[in-house]
Amino acid sequence: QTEIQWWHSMSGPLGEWVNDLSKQFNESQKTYKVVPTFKGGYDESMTAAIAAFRAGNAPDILQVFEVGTATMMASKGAIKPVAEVMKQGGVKFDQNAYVPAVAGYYTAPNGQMLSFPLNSSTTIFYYNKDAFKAAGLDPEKAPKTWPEVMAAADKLKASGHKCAFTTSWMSWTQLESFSAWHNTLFASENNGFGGTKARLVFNQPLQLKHFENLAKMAKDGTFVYKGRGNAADASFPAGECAMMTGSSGLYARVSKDAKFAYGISTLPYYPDVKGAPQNTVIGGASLWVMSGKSADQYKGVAQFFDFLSKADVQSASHKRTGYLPVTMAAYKLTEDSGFYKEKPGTDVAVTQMIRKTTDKSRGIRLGNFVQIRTIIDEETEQIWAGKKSPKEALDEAVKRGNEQLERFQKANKG
Amino acid sequence: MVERRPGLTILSHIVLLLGIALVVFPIYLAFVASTHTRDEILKVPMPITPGAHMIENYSAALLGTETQGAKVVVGRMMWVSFVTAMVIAVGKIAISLLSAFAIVYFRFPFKKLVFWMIFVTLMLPVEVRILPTYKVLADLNMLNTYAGLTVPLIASATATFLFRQFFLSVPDELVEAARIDGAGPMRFFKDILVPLSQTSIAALFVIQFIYGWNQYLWPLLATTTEDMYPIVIGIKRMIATGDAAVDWNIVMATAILALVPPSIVVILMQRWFVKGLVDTEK
Amino acid sequence: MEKRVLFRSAWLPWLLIAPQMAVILVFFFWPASQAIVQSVQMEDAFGTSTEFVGLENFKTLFEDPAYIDSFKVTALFSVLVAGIGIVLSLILAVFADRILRGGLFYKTFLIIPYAVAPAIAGVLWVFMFSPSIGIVAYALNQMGVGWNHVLNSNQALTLIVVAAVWKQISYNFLFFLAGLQSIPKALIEAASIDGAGPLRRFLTIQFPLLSPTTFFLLVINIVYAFFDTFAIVHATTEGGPGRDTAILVYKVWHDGFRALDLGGSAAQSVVLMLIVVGLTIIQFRYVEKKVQY
Amino acid sequence: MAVIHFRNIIKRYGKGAKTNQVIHGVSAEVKDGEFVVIVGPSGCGKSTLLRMVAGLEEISSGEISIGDRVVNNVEPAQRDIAMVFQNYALYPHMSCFDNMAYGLRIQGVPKAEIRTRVDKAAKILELSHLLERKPRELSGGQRQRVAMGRAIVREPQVFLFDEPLSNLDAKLRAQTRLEIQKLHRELGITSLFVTHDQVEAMTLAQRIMVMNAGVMDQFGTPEEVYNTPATTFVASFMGSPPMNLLKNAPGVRPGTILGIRPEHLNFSDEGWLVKVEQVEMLGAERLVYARLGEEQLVMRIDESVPVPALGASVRVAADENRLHWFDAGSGKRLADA
Amino acid sequence: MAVIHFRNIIKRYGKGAKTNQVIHGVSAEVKDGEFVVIVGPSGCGKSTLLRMVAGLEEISSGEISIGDRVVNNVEPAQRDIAMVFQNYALYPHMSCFDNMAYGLRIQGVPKAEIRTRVDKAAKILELSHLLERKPRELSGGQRQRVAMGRAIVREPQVFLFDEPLSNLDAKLRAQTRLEIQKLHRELGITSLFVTHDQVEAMTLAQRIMVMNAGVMDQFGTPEEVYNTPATTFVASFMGSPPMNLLKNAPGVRPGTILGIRPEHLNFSDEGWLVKVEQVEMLGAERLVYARLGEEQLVMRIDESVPVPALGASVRVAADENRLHWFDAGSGKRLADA
Ligand SMILES: Nc1ncnc2c1ncn2[C@@H]1O[C@H](COP(=O)(O)OP(=O)(O)OP(=O)(O)O)[C@@H](O)[C@H]1O
Ligand SMILES: Nc1ncnc2c1ncn2[C@@H]1O[C@H](COP(=O)(O)OP(=O)(O)OP(=O)(O)O)[C@@H](O)[C@H]1O
Ligand SMILES: O=P(O)(O)OC[C@@H](O)CO
Ligand SMILES: [Mg+2]
Ligand SMILES: [Mg+2]
Repeated sequence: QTEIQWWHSMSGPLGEWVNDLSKQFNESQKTYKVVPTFKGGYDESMTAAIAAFRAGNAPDILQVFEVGTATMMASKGAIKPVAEVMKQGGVKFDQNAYVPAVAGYYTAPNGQMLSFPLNSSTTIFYYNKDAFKAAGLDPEKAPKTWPEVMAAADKLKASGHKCAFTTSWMSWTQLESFSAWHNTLFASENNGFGGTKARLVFNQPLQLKHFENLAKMAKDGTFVYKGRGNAADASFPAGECAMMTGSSGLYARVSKDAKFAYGISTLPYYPDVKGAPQNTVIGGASLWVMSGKSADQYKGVAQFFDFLSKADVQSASHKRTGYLPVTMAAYKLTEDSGFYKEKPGTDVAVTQMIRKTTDKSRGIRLGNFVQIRTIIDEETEQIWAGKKSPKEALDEAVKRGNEQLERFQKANKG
Repeated sequence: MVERRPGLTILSHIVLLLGIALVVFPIYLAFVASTHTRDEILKVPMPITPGAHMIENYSAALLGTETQGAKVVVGRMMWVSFVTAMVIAVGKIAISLLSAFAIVYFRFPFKKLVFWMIFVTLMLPVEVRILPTYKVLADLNMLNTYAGLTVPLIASATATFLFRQFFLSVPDELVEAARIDGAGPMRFFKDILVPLSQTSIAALFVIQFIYGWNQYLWPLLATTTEDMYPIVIGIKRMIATGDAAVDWNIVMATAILALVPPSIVVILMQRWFVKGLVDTEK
Repeated sequence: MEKRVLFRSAWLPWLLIAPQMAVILVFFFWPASQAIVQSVQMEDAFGTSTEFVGLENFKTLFEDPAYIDSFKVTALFSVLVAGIGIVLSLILAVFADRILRGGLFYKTFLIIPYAVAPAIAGVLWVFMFSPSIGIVAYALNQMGVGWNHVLNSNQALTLIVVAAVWKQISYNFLFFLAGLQSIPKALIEAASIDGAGPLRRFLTIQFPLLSPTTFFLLVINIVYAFFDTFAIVHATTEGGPGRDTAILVYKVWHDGFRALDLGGSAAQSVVLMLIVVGLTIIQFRYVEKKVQY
Repeated sequence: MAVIHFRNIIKRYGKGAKTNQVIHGVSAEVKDGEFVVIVGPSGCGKSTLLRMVAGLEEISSGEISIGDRVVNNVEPAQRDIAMVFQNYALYPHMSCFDNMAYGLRIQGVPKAEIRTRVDKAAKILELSHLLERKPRELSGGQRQRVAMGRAIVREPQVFLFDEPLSNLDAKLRAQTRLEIQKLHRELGITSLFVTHDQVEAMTLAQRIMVMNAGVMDQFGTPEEVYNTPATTFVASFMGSPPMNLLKNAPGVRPGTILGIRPEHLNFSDEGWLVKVEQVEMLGAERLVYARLGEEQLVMRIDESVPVPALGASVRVAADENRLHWFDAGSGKRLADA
Repeated sequence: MAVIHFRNIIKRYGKGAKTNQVIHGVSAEVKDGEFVVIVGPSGCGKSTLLRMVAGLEEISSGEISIGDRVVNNVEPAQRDIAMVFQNYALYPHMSCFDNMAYGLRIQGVPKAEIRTRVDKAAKILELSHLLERKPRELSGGQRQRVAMGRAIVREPQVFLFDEPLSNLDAKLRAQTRLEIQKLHRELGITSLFVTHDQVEAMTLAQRIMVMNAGVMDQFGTPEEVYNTPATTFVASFMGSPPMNLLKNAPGVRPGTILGIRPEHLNFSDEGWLVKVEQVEMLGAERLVYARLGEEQLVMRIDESVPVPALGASVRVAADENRLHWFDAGSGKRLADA
């Protein structure tokens, strides 16, 4: 039996999901055994794998979040494009079966799909219906725009709610997705799709205005910053915060943990911006196949990916986790099953994504993106702490972020 | 003390009790948390007296729970930690005893250099050289092995230095007596020096056992399979995601379990620990 | 300092140091030299393209305000950790020294944090101070101190300092207690006959006589604050808010393992090594000296 | 200067079941300006007695007064005493000057006066050139002198010494002994001096207090103690080699013990027939060990007297005027007949 | 048992510029079964000499032989010697039995024989009941006896003692001295005994080797050394209080030194006029310190003789037959006139 090592970052209910997938696959055949290993958060497992690669010890499959995409792509020789793996493994692989926004993101300029989109998410809006009711708001009418969110927040606060609004993934939800949603650039060169010459531009008036609003909310106490990454995720299902923006992948946890009625809605936007709402950007992670493995192993990987892309498997995963169904077939299957009707809001993520994208909204693919996210976190934290004005913070973030981009460009010119 | 001042004595007790309260509070709280359900803990403020779910939390921790993404079996992790800590402690003591013996009781070329080479390793904490070290380990095929978890950490400038200090304080007459009695170097080492170093050995055992047990960064890299994770990693992994998803009750039960072996070592051996350190160190 | 009697053998000493030497050569010197090599290179994350850049990494480093800030934070952090840790444990030790009976009881409890892994210490403290579920954070909020170390740098620094001090207090305490108890009783009696009360005795006799211990602990605590607190920072603040608690060792790790800036991280390693060399030399010279005291 | 009064002093260590009484009712009066040596074997309670005077040890029962003040509950610092310890107890981190000045500084004596007083003491003790040194830079004898200096500068009513000479080597000990005597002659301060060395006691004391397991066996001048020991304990403790105590020699009535000092035994034509067992040469004299029936005798013989060979049988006689008789039961001296 | 031969022994410590010669050519022969004491002040090279015999210190030049074997290059264990150290050097973690048995075990002596030999030694030294104890559970004297036991069981040709008594208190010292004498009488093993205490040397030695700064000043019986000291150094070192050495007294020719022992000075009607400065009471006798012009004299006076008051001027005379004359330049004894 050939073992296939799979490093991932799925914890909690998602971890169970990953284990179940492996189990199903392992039980479906005898030749291969997928061994999933939780290696910590997205950044942790990615760096662990890179270290392992340098030491000649990389796993076969690695789950990398979308932020690491550019880094993975740039690492010629370290990875083996999925398309190739599938071909080598003799598995039929049709790139066109995938949702365009997703497939496009993980596809190289030459049209080859590089990684397998296992769990793509996007940014959506969660709100606590019980809290809305208590604040005298209509629980069935989700706030669609930022002005509505702010108004609702004020009411929630007035009704005694300590944390009206919060967000996880600050950069992803409030800058990256926010920009795409308003069809505005986050970085030049089509957000980096055009090459490593890209530079950040998110200190434009629109983003600035938004952060000024958030800063005001923070000052009023209607927006509470809960920390970096997904640190805020907990505060919604716990009932602490009444509204939040976060990953659609949080659905698994919310549906399990929330002891109150909740609603899911699209990401808020500014109605006065032309072209808004456009589409939100992809998040979540994809599976990368590392180079230098035996043919046998690649065969196994191909088998496994083939299993994962089956419409029923996809659909079940989508229902269970809130991650997007990545093939059109799976989306259809889910829709036909009546799931979206039964659980209103679960289609929000899909509908946000299954739209025609523009050059400005296809996604963001930048080198050293992990550091840039950290820089954005560091700088925006200064806003919530009242130490910097939004303008200062965004300008500084752009400046520091661009230094990273320069470095990346230099280190990867070969 | 010289004067009889009951006031001062009472004050001493008060200060010490306060100190203990401060020092023990986090652990007490962890214990309390380990006896409630997750929801009870997440209610703000959490209860500060023990609850009724101790047994189920601890058995969940010990046997592993499927609620975590990765199945975390504390029993296995404790065993890994224990083996690692033991090997590190014993190994460090053994090789340090030998090298300190060579350095103190022999004259050989480059002795100073050797001493400095050992001493200099103090300056190379794992954090500073972790990636290349990891590469060496991988090249030697030692990932996911006890050897990989332990050998790279086994060199010890501290222990060598401590033993050196201690050996220097062993009266010359003892060697002389042993030589007149006909003992050669290894015989002297085995029959006289090692038994005499008992307290230092005990002290170092405590220090190094704790050091081994508490390793975090190194095992994080040196192991990639779950059955080789030590307990400290296990706990950190359990809280790798945001607050609420964390099963704080299980985490805290695990934390308490993880505390037990090193605490036992420290408490049982505290007498030698202090004595060994102080007698030789100063 | 040398022994009067030495054994003679040409090969035995080499055999004796062989295991230690093998380990340090393979796992210390070789990797450390690699770190130095990396510090003058620029490399992509996967190590597939490497370029020699001379001292550019160092130049970038010292031009980076973030690095300078990290220095400042580290300095502040270690001074606080060493200072507070030493003062608190000294106070406890002085009072414990007064009390002959019950000493074991107090000692046993005070020694426990020593057994706690820094990573777990971090978990325990973050559990207490977590702005959303922490009971201490809750209590503080009730008392009108808005606790949110995620946004408030001073609070974040306070948190890691407290956790780091907590972890180290046992060690300091034991050394101080032993130091106090090794002061001859006759000195204390002489001083009290000379008319010195408890406080005066402490200030003029005990404390000065403890100075070797204090100095030793100072160095140990600074080294501790520099390196061993990584896990605490990692488990509590992750260097935030902003980068206000990103101490040097955290930054080395973060830049190397999160940001994958290997050259920059290696350059930081080299700087750190130099710092430790300095500390070690100070300590070593001191240790050699104090043997006679 | 002051009188020290011990009134039925009892000292118990420990509490409850572990109580251990070590001083069993000592009463005595040390005269103003007197130099009294407390002597006795190890563990007999000498230090305990002294430390009760110093206030370093609580008094279990009884009363100690210094001058006309009962000091049972007075803090050491208030007793107006100074003490010299066996291992000097100098503050190792202070210069000699500071060591001596420490007590005065605490009393708030003005700087200039401290200087004068320390200088004066240093002069007396010939320490002037050492004042800037740290104790570890001094020899044992010098350290001991600094310790005495520290006591002197305080100009106390009472000096207490706890075996101050026992860490010194023989030569230094003899020399420091002379210095202490000189000092006492000059300052005339009431002094209590503890030692277990009877030679020290004899040479230094105006009066000797002989302690035996917590009981004061005798309190008298060196001559009294040497010439008319109150108990067999005192008899055997004072003098080296010790007094011969005979139970079974011819002429000793049952129930009594006969004591004869080694120097009062001489070879003679009559007297006891003894067998010479061992001879020790001591420069100016010899010690001859001989056996008399079951008992061993020691004789101190001038080197001018020829010594019989080992194993020889000779006759020895005691100086009739120098016999001591004791009760065999209580060990008490029997009224001189 | 064996003869020990020192042939022009020289010892240098250190190398190159730091060389420090501490033994300057000692030649001597210790007879078979003889008990020789090496005595001298601290640092004179006694231990060095002894340690060269033991093989613990290299011999820089010259030859040492034990029996008829030159041992310069023989390992300590092979020299068939045993050594007793000042601070006992017992293995603290072994019982007394094991301490004594250790050397035998290494030699591979059969268990039963070890038992017998240790038991025998223990019996001689009265240690039988202590065999199971660890050294720290013993008193100083007992420890020293165990150390001697360790030496005895090896049944060596030569015993070496390096100040074995100096850590004991006066009483124990005297007692252990007697034991060592007895032991030597019984076993008759050639012994070298180092001490800086002249009383010990006098009482123990068959012959005394007096060392002075690396040079052997005299090697003779105690009587010879005491009565006809070869140098002023020996004269002043042996005897307590030391011999009075006078340069400027009436009747002393320039260039010579007159030596008189304290016990040979007496009050008399004629003789030198001296001023009494201090008197020390020593039980059976008194020491009287007196001044004669620039010089100080010490007299040893029997307690029966009345002592003049301090400050009084009296006349003293020396025993004419007991005068010693030395050359002031070399310190060497002048041929007895
Ligand atoms: N702090 C104490 N607690 C209990 N017992 C004590 C204490 N100090 C002394 N003793 C006991 O009291 C007795 C007398 O002790 P003390 O120190 O007065 O003897 P000493 O005559 O000074 O002896 P040494 O000549 O050895 O100093 C001894 O039996 C000793 O064991
Ligand atoms: N290992 C050594 N290295 C250098 N010099 C030494 C060494 N051992 C002794 N000496 C020097 O040799 C001289 C003689 O020393 P030794 O120990 O023989 O004297 P000692 O007569 O035994 O004195 P003590 O009575 O103090 O033991 C001293 O000046 C000493 O400093
Ligand atoms: O929480 P997930 O899995 O949707 O991931 C979100 C991240 O991709 C944000 O970068
Ligand atoms: Mg005493
Ligand atoms: Mg010596």
